[in-house]
Amino acid sequence: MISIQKEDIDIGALIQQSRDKRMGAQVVFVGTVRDDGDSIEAIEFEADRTTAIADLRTIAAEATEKYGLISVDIIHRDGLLQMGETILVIIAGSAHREEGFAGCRYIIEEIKRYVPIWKKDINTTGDSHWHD
Amino acid sequence: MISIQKEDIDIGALIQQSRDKRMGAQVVFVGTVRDDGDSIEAIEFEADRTTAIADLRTIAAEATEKYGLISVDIIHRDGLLQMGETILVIIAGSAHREEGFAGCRYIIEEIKRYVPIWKKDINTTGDSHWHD
Amino acid sequence: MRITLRSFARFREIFGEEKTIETKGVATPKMVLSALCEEKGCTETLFTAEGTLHPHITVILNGRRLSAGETEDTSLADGDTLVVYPPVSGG
Amino acid sequence: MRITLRSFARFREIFGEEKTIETKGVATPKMVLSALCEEKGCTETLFTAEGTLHPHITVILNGRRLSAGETEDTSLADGDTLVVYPPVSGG
Repeated sequence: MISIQKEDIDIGALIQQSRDKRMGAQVVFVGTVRDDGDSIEAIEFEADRTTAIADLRTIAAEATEKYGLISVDIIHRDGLLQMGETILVIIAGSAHREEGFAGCRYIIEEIKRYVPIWKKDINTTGDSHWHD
Repeated sequence: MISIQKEDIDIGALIQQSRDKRMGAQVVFVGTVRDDGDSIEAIEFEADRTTAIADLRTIAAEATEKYGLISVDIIHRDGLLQMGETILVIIAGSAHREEGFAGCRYIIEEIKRYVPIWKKDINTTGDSHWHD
Repeated sequence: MRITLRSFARFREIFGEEKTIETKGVATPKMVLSALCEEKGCTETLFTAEGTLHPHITVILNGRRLSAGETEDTSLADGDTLVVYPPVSGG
Repeated sequence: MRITLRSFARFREIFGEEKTIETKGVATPKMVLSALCEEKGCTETLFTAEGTLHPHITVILNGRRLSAGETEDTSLADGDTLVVYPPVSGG
């Protein structure tokens, strides 16, 4: 499943759904809104959903091809997310752990490199600013 | 949470429990019983639970120290597991993804290297044999 | 000719979410963005001191990402849609 | 003197889950395992052709893992518990 959505992600259900009997490993990356000690209280995510979804599909296909994955799921949220909330879930399912780790890592690095999603810090003071 | 148990693992709940506001990443490894095309229908896991738990605690502490993790959870099941069932869940929670990936990988490699858990294939023919 | 410009995040706050631009004669994506930036006072945000687009800025023409070179030598046609992204920060 | 031997997995199927062994004089963990293997016909399972324990076999004395050298030069005492593991395969 590839998706960009406002709704929270049921990670347990997603892991269960993505399972296949040829799989020996699922490597899951969960990104969450982190309290980095500044006065940030929430993060607003904006996506160009059409292009982002197409990019995520491309990345999933590349990871599958490159690492022989059995399944790939990528769900990224947009909208306003509070501290501690789930931003992103990636699941790479594979026969063995090596491919799962490599594939999952590839996917998150590619997302960070070019998928059109942006975040804006919302401060306790009411100020906000976009990340570089 | 460090545990060796017969009961299935609620992965979604475990991920939720292990979350902390200083965390930006959770890297999760899920090991599952894989159909490798042989006539294996289930796997029986046996553990020296006392020593295995102590070893898992040592590994969790080493990973925390080495990679600056914020939390570590390791749950390994024993007993008879059918194809597709969860064997093992590791969650490495960290501020950034690099440490989470490195820590999670360290933990699974160390478990495979020396933690006293053994598996025996149960064949459809009723035969069984221990892994080397 | 008419070009549609769409932008996101901090660039949406500069250019608006979607606008229609009228241009005369031959125009490249870089020329359109450069003219807009003079008007909006955002030249330094999009361009380096050497006058090239910042490398982390993405320009998409009718759904296809353009290389730096292509933003300078592709002629826009009536009805084209140009999208401009600031550096991404998702994941 | 009496030694308790515990074993797991395939070694449990050879030695039993827990047994009490009576030894006379000085005995090392390796000597105890070697004597047991002659009795059970499992010498090749535990020992290399050179007579050393296979490197993936773990011997634990009173809760502490022994190095290969320690299995040969540690003297057992009355009441000691020896645990022997076949190669692990968890995870």
